Amino acid sequence: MQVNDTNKEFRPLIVAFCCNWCSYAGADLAGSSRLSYPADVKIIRVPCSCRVNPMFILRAFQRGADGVIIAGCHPGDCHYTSGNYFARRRMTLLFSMLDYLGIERERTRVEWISAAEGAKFSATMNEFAETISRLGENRRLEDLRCKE
Amino acid sequence: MTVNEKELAERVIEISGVNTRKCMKCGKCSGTCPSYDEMEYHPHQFVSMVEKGQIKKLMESKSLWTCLSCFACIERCPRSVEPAKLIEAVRLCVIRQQGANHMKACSVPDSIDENMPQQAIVSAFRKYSK
Amino acid sequence: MQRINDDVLNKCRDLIENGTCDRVLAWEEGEFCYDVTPAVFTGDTLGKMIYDDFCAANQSKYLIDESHKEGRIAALLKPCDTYSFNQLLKENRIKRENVYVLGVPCDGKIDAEKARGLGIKGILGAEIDGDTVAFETIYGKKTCSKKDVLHEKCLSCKGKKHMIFDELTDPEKEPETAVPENGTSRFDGVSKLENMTAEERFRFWRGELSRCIRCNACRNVCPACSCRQCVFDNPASGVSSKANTNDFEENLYHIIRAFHVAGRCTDCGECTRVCPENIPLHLLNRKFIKDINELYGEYQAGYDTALDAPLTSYTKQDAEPGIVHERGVR
Amino acid sequence: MQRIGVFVCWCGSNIAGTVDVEKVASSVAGEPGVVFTTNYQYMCSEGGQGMIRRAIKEHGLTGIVVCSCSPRMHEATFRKTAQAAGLNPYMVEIANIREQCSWIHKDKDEGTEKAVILAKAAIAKLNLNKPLTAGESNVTKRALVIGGGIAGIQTALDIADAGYEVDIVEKSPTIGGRMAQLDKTFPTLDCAACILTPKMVDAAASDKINLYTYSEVEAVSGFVGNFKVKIKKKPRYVNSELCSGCGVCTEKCPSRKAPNEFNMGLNNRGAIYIPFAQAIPNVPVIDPEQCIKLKTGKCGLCEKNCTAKAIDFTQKEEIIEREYGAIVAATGYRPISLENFDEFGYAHNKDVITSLELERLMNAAGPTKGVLLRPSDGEHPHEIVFIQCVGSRDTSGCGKPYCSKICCMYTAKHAMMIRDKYPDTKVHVFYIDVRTPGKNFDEFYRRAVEEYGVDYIKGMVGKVAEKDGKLLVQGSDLISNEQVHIEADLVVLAAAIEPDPSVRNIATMLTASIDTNNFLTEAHPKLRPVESPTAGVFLSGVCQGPKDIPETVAQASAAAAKVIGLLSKDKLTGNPCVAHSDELLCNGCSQCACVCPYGAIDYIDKEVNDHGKREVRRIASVNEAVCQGCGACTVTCPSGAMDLKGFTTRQIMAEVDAICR
Amino acid sequence: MTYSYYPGCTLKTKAKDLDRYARLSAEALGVTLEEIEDWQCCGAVYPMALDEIATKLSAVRALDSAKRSGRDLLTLCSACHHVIKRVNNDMLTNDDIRLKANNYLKLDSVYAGETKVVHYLEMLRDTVGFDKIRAAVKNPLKGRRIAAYYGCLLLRPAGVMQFDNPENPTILEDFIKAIGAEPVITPYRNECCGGYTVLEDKKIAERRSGMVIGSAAAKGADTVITACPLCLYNLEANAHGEGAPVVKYFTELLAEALGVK
Repeated sequence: MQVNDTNKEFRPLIVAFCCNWCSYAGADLAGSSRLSYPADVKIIRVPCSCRVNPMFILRAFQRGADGVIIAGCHPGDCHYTSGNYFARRRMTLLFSMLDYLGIERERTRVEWISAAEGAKFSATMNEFAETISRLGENRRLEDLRCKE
Repeated sequence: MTVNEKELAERVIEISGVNTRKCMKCGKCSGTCPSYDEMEYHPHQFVSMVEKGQIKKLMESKSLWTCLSCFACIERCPRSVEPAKLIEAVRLCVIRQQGANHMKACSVPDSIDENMPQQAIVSAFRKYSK
Repeated sequence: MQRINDDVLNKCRDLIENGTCDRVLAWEEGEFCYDVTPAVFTGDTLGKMIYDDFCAANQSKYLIDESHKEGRIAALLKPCDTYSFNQLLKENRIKRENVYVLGVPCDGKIDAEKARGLGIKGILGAEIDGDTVAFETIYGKKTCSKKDVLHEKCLSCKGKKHMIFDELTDPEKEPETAVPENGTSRFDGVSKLENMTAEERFRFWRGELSRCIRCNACRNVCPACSCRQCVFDNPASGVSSKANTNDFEENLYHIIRAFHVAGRCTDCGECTRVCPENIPLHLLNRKFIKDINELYGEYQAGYDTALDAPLTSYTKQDAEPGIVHERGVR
Repeated sequence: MQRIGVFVCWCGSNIAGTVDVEKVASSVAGEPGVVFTTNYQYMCSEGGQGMIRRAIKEHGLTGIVVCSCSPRMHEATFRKTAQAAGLNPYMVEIANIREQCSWIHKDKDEGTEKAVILAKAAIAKLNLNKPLTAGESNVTKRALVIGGGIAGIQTALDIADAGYEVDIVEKSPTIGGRMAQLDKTFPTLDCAACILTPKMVDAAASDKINLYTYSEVEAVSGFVGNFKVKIKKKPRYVNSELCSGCGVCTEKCPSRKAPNEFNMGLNNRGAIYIPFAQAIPNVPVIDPEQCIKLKTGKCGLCEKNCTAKAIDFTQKEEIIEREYGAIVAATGYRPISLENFDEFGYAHNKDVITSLELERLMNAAGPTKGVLLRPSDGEHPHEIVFIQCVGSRDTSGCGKPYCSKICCMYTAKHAMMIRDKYPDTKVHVFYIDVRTPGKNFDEFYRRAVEEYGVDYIKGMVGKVAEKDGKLLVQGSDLISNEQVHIEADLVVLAAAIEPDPSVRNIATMLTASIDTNNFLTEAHPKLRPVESPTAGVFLSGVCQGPKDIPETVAQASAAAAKVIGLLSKDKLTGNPCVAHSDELLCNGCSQCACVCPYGAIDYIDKEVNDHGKREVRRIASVNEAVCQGCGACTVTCPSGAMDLKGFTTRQIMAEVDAICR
Repeated sequence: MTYSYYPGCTLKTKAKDLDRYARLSAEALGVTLEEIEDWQCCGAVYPMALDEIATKLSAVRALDSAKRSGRDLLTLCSACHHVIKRVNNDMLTNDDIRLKANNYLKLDSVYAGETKVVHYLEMLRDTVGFDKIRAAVKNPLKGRRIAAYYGCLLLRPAGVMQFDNPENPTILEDFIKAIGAEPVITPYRNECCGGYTVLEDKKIAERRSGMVIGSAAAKGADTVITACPLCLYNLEANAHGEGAPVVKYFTELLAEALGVK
């Protein structure tokens, strides 16, 4: 008999959308400073946080992500002047809606991380991965995904 | 600041609705105040003393009873701090205490004359007693 | 019972005869008296036109196509329809010059299904009279309280004032301001859900949305869902799907649909009215409206076309998305 | 189907230490489209690049994925490599397996597993890449400067000096702006006219600079490198070609009721006037509101007295259309109206004046010939009170929330000059803070105190009341904790400054954004301070924020440098990763335009062929030269008509799918 | 035009002139003042503390009474106007005060600041119009030099009172011109007269009012007008000596000019 999978430690799948100008650079800085964070975090580069379509987030959940984080320039510092302000409104409303549908609010997050904040990037990802690990597999969305 | 004083300070902030942190310490309220020379602590000091929680000193001060409620400090403050509301709040902290009315009903007949309008008597009562 | 007010009919006839318009957008009767559908009439067919207390549909969406045809169409718009009309004008979807808006008064519209639920069957006609509704049925006359048979959307009526019109059929009835019928209770349904636990909310929505058969009625009736091609119909979008392959799909569909109309939805309530599965879809839209009102200031789509829409504007002091977390478990 | 090559870099041991590079290469070999995989010690080295070039040719690759360091490091390098081998440079994707993988993970299995996923995501994206070409546009080698103050003049002079044509549009009859009204300048006290007027003359004399005075910008269209501007030239009623500038007309004019703007209304001027002696052009202008001839048809004294026959009452407004490659806004400022500050008695007391009025009273060419006299009775004032921050740092709604920046210094200047010229005069300055950051600024202020004995009082004035010809100033002295009462002869208010109101309209025309205080917004507050977010539009002087003269001139030259850099190009190459609207899907709803920070989206009526149905539709059209590629529009678009090249919705979703697989 | 009229206590006792002449003049100008029933004392000072609800209720009752009659509420005494206007603003903008006040009062329908509070002077300016008054004047007060004294309560805080420019008001000067006299502007027209502190210490009022009167006298005013009984009391008490102006309610001069005194 094979050992049941449940004995294996749960490793969450986390998708991080990072804006090219601040947060992606912040992730690079975390890397060059050797500030580690779990390999569960996979980064997708977007030009600006305002490029993140709610569909991308839902798609990630649909395909099995356990947490989604969007990282952008701090308000006021957007490379495109206003992109993160629009993203902030969109994501606030979307997260509120997900919460309203009963999906754990901790599974989605927005953080403002500048290119100089490598330490913040790493700390944020560690903390987020820990939160998601604690929440465990995305059962609720699993239901939505109609997994067996 | 004693525990009691901290509570008092919070109370003053709460009932006045004033955000003392908006003050930029320009002193225009005190430059404006018509009753400045009657006061021990002046309008700008009310703001900083409430911020520091020094309510008891203010409660014991005669400044409370010489504010004319003319609202000039409120009108001219460039930061919308509203010092007069703080003075009123500290005044209330005093007169809401048992037997701490600044003006007693029995003392009134001496101070009025035949021309004095009701408005003055009612106002003074509202300001000086509970 | 009379199916159209003489004044309204005569007005439409005048508009066609004096050349102002060549068509009228109103309703026509179907098999049953309550089975009414929006329809376009010309001078010859005006006789079939009706407008009575069953005519609930939001007419504004039809004007996207109608206003791009030749000639000018007169449209019978209820007060709530004018919000959608305005919103569509703001989005440049309607050619204003090709529409003659005839504002018709409305006392709320009757949901025959609700009446049947009360045991009023075989309906031949109905008329609102103050706070009651008088039904004529094959079993005789019946009356009931108005609020019991009004459409869901009418229970949170935004008011009886037309936001835009070329002419009112009954100017006497037009109030000076739009006063919501039930004041603040419009968001009660949303608040009730918000006050549940996440688990309860999840069960609630699972129960509701799992009934979705993806008939697209909500989308087809929605004046804000008027894209030339819906992303869900576009294979190139990467999210298109006709039928549900798994339970997630209808969640995705309804969330994205609500998101796409957020800030543009006038809360006309048509989505819920037409849903064959009686899913309370308006609760999704109203959640966005409630959040927008609370976070970014009161905003009513279609009220004033000059105002910035909440999702295409911002302030530097906007709340952070974390506010959703900070509001705590409800 | 793409033919993709995957190149895994070791980066020495930087990557290979934690990531099994061979395993990465072999794991992705079966991915869709992948026809070639390899790994190499240093992909960015000449050897590595050569390997890529050869593989592209040998295997007929249509795109490459390089698994290496951050794209912020070498994306440009590998794009050039691909281009050298005949590929479109945008058929390159980078999987960041160094900064975001090998450097932060210690476990080799973990690192390798993640590297494989990142590579797969890059491959999935690349499968949907399309060759992109950056659009090119021409550059009209001519610049427009809006505003002829010191900022506009300096910008124009620098642009002209680099050999480019430049036009200045100035709404008043002369260039010179606010600086021309000033008497002396801090911190050196040299006379404003002495340093400004030579620049004005230079501008007028330059064959590269063309002045449109008494003119306004009426409409702007086009985009960076290709602006089309309509300029409205108001009628002067004086023929500039014929006029000799003798000034006889201005003396003969019988109308004397108009307040003299240049002297801040402290005296009157005629209906025909030259704003000041050194005005450029030195041609009078007739104020149609005041001119008796233009109003009643009678008079014409100026015409009769003009020997040059330059007066022309038939002049009409003219519209000039010109093309420009770059536009500089230099619209300047004005002092705020003091109607909300009548506790200081400005409305009723002639001897309560603003600092700018004091400049005129101190100026040798001013209404009192430079002798400081009270406006009310022409007497020498013996006690003067200055009040700082009148309307600055005011969040009550009466004034402005910001610091006007220049008042501390000019007040120190005024106080010092008065004490210098009239040592028997007492000078008090009520201040909240004295702000003197700047070279030699604090020293300057301290001189006013220490050498000239100016009385600085920390506190604010609450009331100024007139009594028997004196001004009773009641204020607080916070240091001595007393209310002070000063009987002054003159009170000078340091009124806050605000952007000239013309800026609102100009900002709209330029699609340049303004902040809540009507200052023009810069493209980046630190790194692009002289550019507006709209490409090709630059900012010079106080229109961007309060500034003194040295800062204004510095920014003016910086704006000029940016303009010169732009005009020096023959073609502008855009960023190919720009938004694009699918004309068949577009609803024409305008929502995308609302979120575009660059005004890059226009709406056009275009005939489209929708599956055989031909009709004219209102659709969004992205100006690729203006779009910067943020993608805000793509999310706002409900139909998905708007997409972003290089970061398309499908590409990002493919990455999501690859990661979540 | 008909207004609900709130006279206030002082106008029924010591300031009968203010009231009487206002009524006579209003009638002459075709304005009907309908005194609201059962009004109670406004309390004379506006309670600034956010937790003071009971002391605001009499003002709310008056406001609600006007709302029920469907009319604007007209006030005359500066103190009443100040209190009622500010309480109304609270009812309109402060959710907490509105809720508590309504809970106390249990009115037929919730009162939420619907009534418009109009001062007699605002009525003269905005409804009747000073031009019309000028035309209605039978005995223009030619040659009279009148200083307007605004005091504090009508003007401040301007954000709520919305009466006039708080530092440079013009309404009383325009009024003075309309009745044919010449306005004299004194810098102390909006500075406090000493107010209620007179009950405790007459010296403050002496100094403050003395300054007002002195300044008016120095500028050659023969009369000072006011809309506030307490200001009138303080000013009058300190208007002595040669050349001191007389202090009058503005309504008395209006009645005089309209020929109804």
